[in-house]
Amino acid sequence: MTLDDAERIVEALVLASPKPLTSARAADVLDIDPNLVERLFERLESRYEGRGITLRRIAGGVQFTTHPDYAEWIDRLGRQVINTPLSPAALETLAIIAYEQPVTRGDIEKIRGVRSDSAVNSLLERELTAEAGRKEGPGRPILYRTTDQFLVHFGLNSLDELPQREAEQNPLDS
Amino acid sequence: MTLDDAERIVEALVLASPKPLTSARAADVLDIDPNLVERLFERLESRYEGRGITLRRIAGGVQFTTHPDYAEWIDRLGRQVINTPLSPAALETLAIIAYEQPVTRGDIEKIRGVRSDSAVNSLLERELTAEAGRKEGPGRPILYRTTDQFLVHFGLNSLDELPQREAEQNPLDS
Amino acid sequence: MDYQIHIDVFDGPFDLLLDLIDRQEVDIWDIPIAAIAEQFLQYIRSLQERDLVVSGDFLVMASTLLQIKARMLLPARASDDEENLEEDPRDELVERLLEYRFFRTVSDHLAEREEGAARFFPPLPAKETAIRPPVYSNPVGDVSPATLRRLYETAKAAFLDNEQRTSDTIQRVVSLAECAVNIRQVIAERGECRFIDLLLQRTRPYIIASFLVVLEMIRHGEIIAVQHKDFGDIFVSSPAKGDRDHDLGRRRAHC
Repeated sequence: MTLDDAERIVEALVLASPKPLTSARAADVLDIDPNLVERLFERLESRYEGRGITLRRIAGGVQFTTHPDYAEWIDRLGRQVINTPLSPAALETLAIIAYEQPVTRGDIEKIRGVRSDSAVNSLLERELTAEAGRKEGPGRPILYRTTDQFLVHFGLNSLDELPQREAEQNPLDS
Repeated sequence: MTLDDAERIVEALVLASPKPLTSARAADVLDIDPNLVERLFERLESRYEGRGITLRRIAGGVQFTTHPDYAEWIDRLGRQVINTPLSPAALETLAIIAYEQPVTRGDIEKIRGVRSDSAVNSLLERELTAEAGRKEGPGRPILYRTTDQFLVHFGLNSLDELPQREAEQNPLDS
Repeated sequence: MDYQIHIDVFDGPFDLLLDLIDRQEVDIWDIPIAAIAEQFLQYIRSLQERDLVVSGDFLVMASTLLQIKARMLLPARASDDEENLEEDPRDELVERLLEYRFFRTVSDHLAEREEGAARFFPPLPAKETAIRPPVYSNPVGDVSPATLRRLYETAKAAFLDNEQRTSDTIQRVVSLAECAVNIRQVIAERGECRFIDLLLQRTRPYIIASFLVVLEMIRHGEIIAVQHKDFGDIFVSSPAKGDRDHDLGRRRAHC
């Protein structure tokens, strides 16, 4: 592997990393010396000098961000209003969170019988749902709750105003 | 604003856009001709040639992604796999929706010869399919179509890139 | 010809049918329908012998094949009108098969594309770049809190149902004799009740078993069953009680 190869791999890793990429992490993936990774970071930094994208040092690692000079252009893009209504899957997920909160992704998936990652994500994105700490126990999974935004959209003053759920009946009791 | 300036702004916009950036959208933000944006896309494309990052044409727009040559390295990064492959049943159902859209569940089942509820549900869940209104007629069944996420998931720029459908003739008829 | 079928898992009847045709290496426009129908039935039988569930779709296809076979045995009707050519009874099936085969080709193509596309990694949207999150205009549209409740109740009910169904797989086979004992006891105690109330467990095997027992008991005149409207509840009672309580003219369950 040449230095150029390594630089390109690091470039790809930075873009794909879910968190700012530390030199330790990159060194681990590439199985090279962390100091060498630092040198590669520097090379990338100068490569992106004067571009619309910049390599930013943050939280002990690096990530690509847009150059601050172009912030106002990004603002214009950011004002994009998205009109797509929630998918039926997301709406069902929201209903479950509303009545079962605080609730974990696993619990939601158990009730719905399907993976609910994208449904939960789209609720988080639209700020109808937020994290509410972690559940004690194995894996300490994240708990979810509804937000103030949720109340606003449904015209509710508080969660108490949600329609009462039917008393759960044991079908064998009837 | 020079062409170089415009290129850098577009570069920043592509990175910042939550969805693939179309030339129409970029032209709107920059208040320039969409054809000029196309030229800027091409300039960026060649600028990133041979790098770890690539400008990918997808779903009628462009986005930055890692170069496919480095996929194995990204895998090592342990990024959460979001795109688990679809089941054969889901793929078959999706193929039918792609060509017959807008199409009802009943039509899909007629072609496949089997119940397709769970296949359709998993496609809705992953936002590869969305509802597209209701069909006039008895029961007013829900119609389904493919989404932009469908194009992204399969690396398609548009539906035209799918294989052509040829009518097969009965040789005994001629 | 003796034909050995492997117990492959087929996605549906068309899947199986195409496989049989491919193995025979015959022209899709000239399917030897008698042979194919026989192999199709053999496959279903082999499933049944292994106590595997045969979905209704396969049974429908089997009957279609037999129907076509029967129609092909009939002598072609002499037509007065020369232009009115007798249609080949296989045509409709072949057209559906070809359509299905096309989509199967496409789904193979999609699977390949999926694999290729999975090698491109876009940055994750959650990452803290200069990205401004988009504004969503009223994401809930005209959905009311009441709708929300309905969605929740439906999901929850399906879940409870499902949970019981999953536990079936590890339970033993339901005994018809036990069902009969239970049903006689409930009828004796209560005189009349809904079919659904006869169920000790709301699991699919138990429901089917109870239904079979009810049919058998009706045949023997032990009980009668009445359904007042389509898809409505089925009321089961002892004959004496039933005659008193139900007007004549109400729909009787036929069996």
